[in-house]
Amino acid sequence: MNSKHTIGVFDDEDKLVKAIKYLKSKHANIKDVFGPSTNHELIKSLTTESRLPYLAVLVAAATIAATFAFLYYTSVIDYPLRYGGKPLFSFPPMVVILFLVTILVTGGVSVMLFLGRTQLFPGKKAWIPDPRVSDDRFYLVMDQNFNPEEIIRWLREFGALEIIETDIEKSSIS
Amino acid sequence: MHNLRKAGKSRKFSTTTACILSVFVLTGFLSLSSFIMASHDENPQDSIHFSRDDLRKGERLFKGLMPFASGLHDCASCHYTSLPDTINWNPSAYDLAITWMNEEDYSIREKLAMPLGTRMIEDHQGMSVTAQEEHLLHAYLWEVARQGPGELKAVPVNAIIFWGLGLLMALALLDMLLTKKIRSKIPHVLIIVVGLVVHMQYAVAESRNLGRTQGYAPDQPIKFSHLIHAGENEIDCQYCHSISRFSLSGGIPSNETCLNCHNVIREGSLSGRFEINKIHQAHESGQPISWIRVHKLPDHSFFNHAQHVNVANIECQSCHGPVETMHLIRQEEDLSMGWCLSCHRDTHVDFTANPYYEIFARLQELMLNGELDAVTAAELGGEDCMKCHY
Amino acid sequence: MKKTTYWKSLEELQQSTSPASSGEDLTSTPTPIEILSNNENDKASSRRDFLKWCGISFFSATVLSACENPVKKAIPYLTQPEELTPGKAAWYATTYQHGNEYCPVVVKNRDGRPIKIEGNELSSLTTGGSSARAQASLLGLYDDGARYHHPLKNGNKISWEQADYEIINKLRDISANGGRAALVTSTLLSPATQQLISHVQNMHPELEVITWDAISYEATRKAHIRFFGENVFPQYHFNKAKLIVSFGADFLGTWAAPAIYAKQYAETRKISKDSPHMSRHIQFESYVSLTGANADTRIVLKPSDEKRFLLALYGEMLRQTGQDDYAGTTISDAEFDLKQLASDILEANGYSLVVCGYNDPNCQLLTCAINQMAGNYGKTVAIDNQLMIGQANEESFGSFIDELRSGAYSAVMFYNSNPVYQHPKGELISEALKTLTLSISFSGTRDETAEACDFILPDNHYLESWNDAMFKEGCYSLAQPVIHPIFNTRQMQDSLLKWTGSDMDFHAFVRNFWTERLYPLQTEYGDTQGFWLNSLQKGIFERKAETTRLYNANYQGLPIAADAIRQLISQADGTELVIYPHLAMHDGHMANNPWLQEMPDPITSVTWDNFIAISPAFASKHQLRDGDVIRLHEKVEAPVLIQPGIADECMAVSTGYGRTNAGKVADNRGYNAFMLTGVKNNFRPFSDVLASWEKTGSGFQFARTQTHFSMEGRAIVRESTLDNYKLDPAAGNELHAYHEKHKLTLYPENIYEGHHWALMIDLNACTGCSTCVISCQSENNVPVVGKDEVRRRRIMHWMRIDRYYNGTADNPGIVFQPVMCMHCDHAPCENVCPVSATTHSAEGINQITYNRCVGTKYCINNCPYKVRRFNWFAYADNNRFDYHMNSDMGRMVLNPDVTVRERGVVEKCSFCVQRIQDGKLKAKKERRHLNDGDIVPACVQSCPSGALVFGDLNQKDSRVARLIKDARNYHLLEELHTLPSVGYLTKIRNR
Amino acid sequence: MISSNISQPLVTGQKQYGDITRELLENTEGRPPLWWLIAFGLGCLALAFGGWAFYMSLSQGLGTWGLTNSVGWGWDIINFVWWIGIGHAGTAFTIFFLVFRQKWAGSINRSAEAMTVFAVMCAGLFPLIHMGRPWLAFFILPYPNTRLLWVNFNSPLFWDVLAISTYLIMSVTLWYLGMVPDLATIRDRTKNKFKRTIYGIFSLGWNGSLYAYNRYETLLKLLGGLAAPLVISVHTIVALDFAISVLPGWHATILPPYFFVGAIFSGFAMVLTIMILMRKAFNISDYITWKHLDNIALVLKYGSLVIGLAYGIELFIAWYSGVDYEMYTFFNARVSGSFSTAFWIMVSCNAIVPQIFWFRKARQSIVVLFIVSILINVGMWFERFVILISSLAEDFLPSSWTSYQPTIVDIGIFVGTFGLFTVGMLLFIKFIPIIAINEVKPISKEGQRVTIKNEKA
Repeated sequence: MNSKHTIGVFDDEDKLVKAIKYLKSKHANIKDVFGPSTNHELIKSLTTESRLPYLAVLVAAATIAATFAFLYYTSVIDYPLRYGGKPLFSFPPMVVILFLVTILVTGGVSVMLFLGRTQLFPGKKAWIPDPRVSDDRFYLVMDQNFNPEEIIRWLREFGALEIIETDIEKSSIS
Repeated sequence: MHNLRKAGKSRKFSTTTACILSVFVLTGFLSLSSFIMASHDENPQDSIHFSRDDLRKGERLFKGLMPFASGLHDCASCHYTSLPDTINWNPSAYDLAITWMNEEDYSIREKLAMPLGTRMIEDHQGMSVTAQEEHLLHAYLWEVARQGPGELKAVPVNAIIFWGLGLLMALALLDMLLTKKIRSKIPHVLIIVVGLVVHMQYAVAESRNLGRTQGYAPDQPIKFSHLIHAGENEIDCQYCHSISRFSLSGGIPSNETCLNCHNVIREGSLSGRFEINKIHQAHESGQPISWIRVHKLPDHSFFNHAQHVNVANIECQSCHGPVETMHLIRQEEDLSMGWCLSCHRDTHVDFTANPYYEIFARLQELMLNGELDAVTAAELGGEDCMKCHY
Repeated sequence: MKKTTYWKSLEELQQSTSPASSGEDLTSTPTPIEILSNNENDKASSRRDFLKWCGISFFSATVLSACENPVKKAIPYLTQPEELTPGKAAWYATTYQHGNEYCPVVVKNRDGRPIKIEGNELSSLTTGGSSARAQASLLGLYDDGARYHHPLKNGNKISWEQADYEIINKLRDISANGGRAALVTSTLLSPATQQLISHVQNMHPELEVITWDAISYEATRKAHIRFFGENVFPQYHFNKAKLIVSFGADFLGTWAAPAIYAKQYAETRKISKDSPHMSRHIQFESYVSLTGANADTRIVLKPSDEKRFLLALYGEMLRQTGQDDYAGTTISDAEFDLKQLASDILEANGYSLVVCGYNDPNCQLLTCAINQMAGNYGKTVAIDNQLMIGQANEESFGSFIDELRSGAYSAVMFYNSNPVYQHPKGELISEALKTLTLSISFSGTRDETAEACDFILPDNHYLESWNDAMFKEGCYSLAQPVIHPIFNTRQMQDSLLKWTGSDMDFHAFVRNFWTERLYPLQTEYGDTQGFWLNSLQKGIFERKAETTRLYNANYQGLPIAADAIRQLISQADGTELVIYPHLAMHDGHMANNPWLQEMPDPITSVTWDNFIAISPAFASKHQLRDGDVIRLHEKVEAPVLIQPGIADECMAVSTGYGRTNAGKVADNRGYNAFMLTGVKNNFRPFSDVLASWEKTGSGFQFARTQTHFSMEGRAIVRESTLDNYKLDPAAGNELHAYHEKHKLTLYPENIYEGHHWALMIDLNACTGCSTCVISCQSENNVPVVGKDEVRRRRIMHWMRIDRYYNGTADNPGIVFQPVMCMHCDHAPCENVCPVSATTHSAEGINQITYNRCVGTKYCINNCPYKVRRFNWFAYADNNRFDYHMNSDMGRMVLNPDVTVRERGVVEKCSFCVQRIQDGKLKAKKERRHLNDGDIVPACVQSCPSGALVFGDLNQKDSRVARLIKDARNYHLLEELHTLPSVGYLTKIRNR
Repeated sequence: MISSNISQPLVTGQKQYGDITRELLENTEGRPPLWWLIAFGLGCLALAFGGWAFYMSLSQGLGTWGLTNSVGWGWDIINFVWWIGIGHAGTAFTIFFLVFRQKWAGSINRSAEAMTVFAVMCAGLFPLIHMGRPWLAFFILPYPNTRLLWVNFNSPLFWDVLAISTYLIMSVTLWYLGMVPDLATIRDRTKNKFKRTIYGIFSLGWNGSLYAYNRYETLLKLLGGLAAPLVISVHTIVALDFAISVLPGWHATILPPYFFVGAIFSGFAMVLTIMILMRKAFNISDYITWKHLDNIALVLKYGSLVIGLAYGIELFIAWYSGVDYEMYTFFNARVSGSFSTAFWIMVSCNAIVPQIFWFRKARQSIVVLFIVSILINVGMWFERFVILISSLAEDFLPSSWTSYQPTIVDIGIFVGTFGLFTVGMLLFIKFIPIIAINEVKPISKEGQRVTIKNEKA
């Protein structure tokens, strides 16, 4: 299902940030911003903090528990072999292994979570409003549900270089 | 503006695809090389005193494609022309051929006229061949002896499934990316996922079984039935395999051991005289019988029969399976290290009866006090590497 | 794919015993039972390689279902021989002998194949000890490259019948024409053979027997003739001596009967709190011998000075016994306190022993006299029940050569004798042989003399032969074949019997000899059959009669002898040469034995070569460095090796190398020191020869197994003196108590429920003879790696003899230390293996699982003792390592109970776990306790001096359990807290 | 460490975003220059030599190497540790940038990460081929099998395998994720259909959405946070290979920190070498400014001090412990014995030469920087040589003391890894922007702001 969108084209993050802040204060429905790079302010102006780190902590905790159980099972219960007079379950080596496995699994799962949540995968056909968004232009995409004329005016005011109105399929932008 | 639907349909060549393809190519290559390695060289050699026509006619006669003058319709229905995979109590064509090759001036006509033993008499009642037919049969048997036993062509079910699935996956991938005959992507993905899972499972199973021969039951030079000997006649295992009590080797009995009984018992209930004759033949010719080894451990594993049979009193059947129910001996267990270990972990040692074990003073005391019910082999060091590998 | 046939397993090994694989017709032998053959040998192995590679690819496995496993066949006996149980070892007693060498042995036979030689414990002479050479002689059996496979005439194959026919005819002609024939042999220890030869001589009076030894002990006999009027080589009782004085006699290494002397010597060196007595051993010598290294006091003298000392000692003895000193030589106190020594000898009151190693009748006569004056005859030396060695006659051999060259002989036969190689006039002999009507060599292996003969009628290997031996009068041993002749060979004795027209074979001859001659000497067995069978079983028959007698000496010859020695000394000027038998090579007849070639010389640690040893002072004086090649006497060119402890102005060379026609292993390796020997007054003295030499300017690289000789002040070999030991048994071992007291560990104590194996090594009894090294190699299928690899320090021996020097470079103290895996309870190697290939067993063994090992070599690095070995290459079936493991025949020597290791895995001493398993199983089968001494690893078994003791620490009364509590016990590098299961007893010197 | 100096712009030249894109994509869009082709050819040659050596050791056995019964590890593990050490710098830069917010690291971390990836690949080869039976390398993985056998978790080699693979995975992930927006830029700019498809696949459909950027930044920081202890742990574990053992000179608690500092040190030196070469090859001196080189030089200077301190402490502890074996190894084998040449090369290259960076002039001379960076890597190689060989060749029992000489195969494998590294880096240069465009853009903006501020001031 397609719907009409208004797009403001910017070439400067600072102007864009101001525009976003203003539009947000006016409760304009900003769909997304596309750009070649970003900075902290720009991100903060539009989005809320990602919850990825919290998930990562959970994953890490689970990994530690599972790895510990695995190590204990293999070296004490399943096939207890003696090495150089050490106790069957010697803790120091386990610390090293737990540490590394946790990092590996947490890192891996985090990347997976990110790719899944952001719906990125190899071979995905990227939807981009314009090739220049990966070069030197920032595209501010707005829903036309909110008074379009006013938006165009505001965008002009905040220094948009161009303003485009177009049809976009809804699912292509989050 | 971009049409997103269209974009979704555009050609994709993902890394997964690349992976699958490379795996496919790799397996193909390896399988090809393995087939090449497994193929046998054959030495084509022309017949010496039989014409090709004789050979052809003889074969047709033997297989019943050409009638005998006497009305006997064929030989092959009883005497298989290829080595059977299950036990067939009649001698196969090859068996007959090599047996007779060793005899001077053998004559099929004579053998039919004067059958040996009750079985042969019963089975060959009223059969006769003419001199011409005999010549043709001789020709055929000569050819059979020369060519050796036919290789049994097992149907490679697994390979068919493996390659079939591979083909299906390739097609699915091709369709998904290029031809797009089927609109929905679900079948494609399903086929590829299922295919990958099956392939993986094969790979795991086969790599586990690398070098293993569980279920191996080759044809033996003599159709010896453990069922008849150990089962029906209840001969003790160690009557024949006596050295298993004293030696690391299980001990395949010498020809002489067979003759202990078969000096008297000259005819078997199933195979008549033919198979038992082989023992006598070996005895006369001095050529020992080349049995095919069934239970093979890797070179680096030392297994001592005496330890298990004599000391531990383990039943032969625990490792060799229900031998007394098998006509043809078969490798019942996989003989993997895990299989050995689990037995060592579970088997209780006869700890108090053998004074040797008194060296385990602490355990003996616990046992006496009733604090310990039983001791497993593993607890006495049965899990040590150097119990088997040295 | 390359053809590789590994045959690690029992099955494959058994296959190799199949007669077919030897390519010879052995139909008359019992076919080994259960020849499990691999009918697709090539294909199977290539498939195995293929599978190995497939292991890399996970997915490839899928299609391997099409690959069937190779078909293996199991071929049982037609008729199982009674004495043979497949898979079970049988032991047969026999005797190793060659010339003066002798060792009663038992041979381990598995499925028809001899695979291990061990000393016969029933012999009172060796009591189970053996020598490296006896151990290694096994490999000669399977040396298909060096052994003659069939009789040869002028290099062409000939049948026995044809050869017999031709030879008998020729002999008849010679006899008819009044020609002379000679049989040249080394000392014959076999009474039956001697009888046979005299029997032949009776029939053919034209046959002369000329006995000649490359390494001769003739002078000792000559001296005894002069002194006592009896032609004997006395028996020495080192075990009874309190003071041993040796003048250049390497009685622990190569002189006379080292295995027997080592056992006797060790008896006087084993010391405990209860009997803190040990012999004092003073060695005068010019080169560094094994005996010198073990001596309490070692005096370095050049050969002429040794004689001077001997003479002076005799003079001193004369003076101290109040006689006229006609020796006319004195030694200043600054050189050595001979007065003290002479009075010590006299004080010992018959319990001293002076031996002399020179093959010089004058010196031997002096030695006899000294012993007689000290009252040693009858106590530590005896001429009754003499040793039968040294029957050679250099004089008759000298005239033989002359007559041979003058054409006086028509026929010559050689048995156990290789004068072309071993005699300086070898080339002349070789030339003269070509002119003879008939020349025959009975040599079983290729040698230089055989190549010069018309007929080569190969003798059986001794393991294929019937024979007997009498090393000491009254001590007989039997030799029986333990395998049917592998090649188309025939015993020399059988040949002689055949030519004399006898239809008897030597088996019957020996049997008759024993039942007729020896049976009456005993009372134990009432019938000849019982006697024969029991002798066969034991291998030994000993007449128990030791007699006492009076020793009436004749001193008349001594002044002349003294004069002769004085003259000899006065002639000696400048650099001298001493020639000694190499410990491993001896007279060189086993030079083609790769085990012996790779056995590091315990003194120099050199393998694969001999050398000219010079002292550091000599080297610096003449600016020689290790490996500089010099030319000696314009005859031989050889590299020098700087060896601390050699007399200055002296060069020491060893025999046994420089073979030119012995086989691929030995040919052109080293140089032939026999070329440097001269004949003086009808003796070959092996010294005194003035060496003219020059540098050639070229260099040479030795393959040494040890290059650093100092202990760097570390307490590795702990040493003390007898006086200190008497004060405190822990003398020299104070560190042990210190470390025991201060040890700390985080780990719980190891608990061994059943057995806890341990090995104790008495450094005081260990002579460094290296028998254990070869025994271990033979038992454990240790590969030979060749000179290049040894030079890269990659020798594979599981046990080694470390040798350290202390003191000065002119005359260093020398200590030996056998080192094998210590089986540490806290093994550093075990922790670091990532794949669990090396773990600790419940019996305290440090296990290495070859099939699990991936070869990270981390364990090698982390082993403080560096006893782990890595298979750098495939040593089996690899043309690059063309020693015994590269041919089907050579591989027959492999022990089927030990895996042949693959390339890329780590291996090490396993405490002979196969023997432990076997011993335990035996006890279990017999439902009895495992007794101390039931399990004997190969090294322990072979040790002639009993320096190694193996057992179970958990058995409270076992010998190891007692020894480990001894105050002398310490562990190597115990400060590392590795808790080894191997303990050493400190070395105590009596000085 | 060094705090970024706000008063100086990190990207000079007043660039617009478009300029930056164009300038930094030059290497991927143009034809490869001649020097690239020559270098690539040389790299391939080296790789071929390495391939031959690899084949030799695989087909003949490790006997083709110079190892002995006592020296079980030689050039293989020296090179392994050396490459792993070099590999540390890339991730360190990423961590500086992501975790410590060192903006100056932003323009270096892409190449540094690439260097890490290829160095770790080179390093990772050695544990594999130093095995006697590499075809059984899977034995080292604890997977359920029919042998019912697991692995030895006590072994530092197992930790090593785990650490190296984790490290490789993490650094490849960081490197790759960091370049996704840049790959998208190439995808969008290219006219070549094939190139667009390939870059399309690898850019994962990135479209520069701010929501994606939000998560992306969070993820990178998270991974950076995970990588920070990982970097420290990897070389610590490599050091534990030695420290866990009993050998004199290996068995020391100082080894982990000492190895880690050494790794950062050698890694930074290698980064410096590569940066100097890249500055020479490409027109990127506006992005990698004197400021960057100066910062690296300062890190090297302090790293050198720490290394020097570590050397001193090792010697001191050997003496202070009073253990004969330690004393011998350090004073008789290393300082004055068979290994003194290597030891003094190591000390002079690592502890003495970098002190030249106390002088500003030296820090600003390309020639000095280049020579010193090379010398440091030579010195670090010798450090590993000294540690490994001297301890193994002359350990406890003098009877087993040996010397050690590498063979042509040893050398071949080392050269081969150089080939692999060179070829890898050259391919990286050809196909991937050498400086992270999306990260440099805001930095340049900031720099412009700073410049304006400075001008105003």
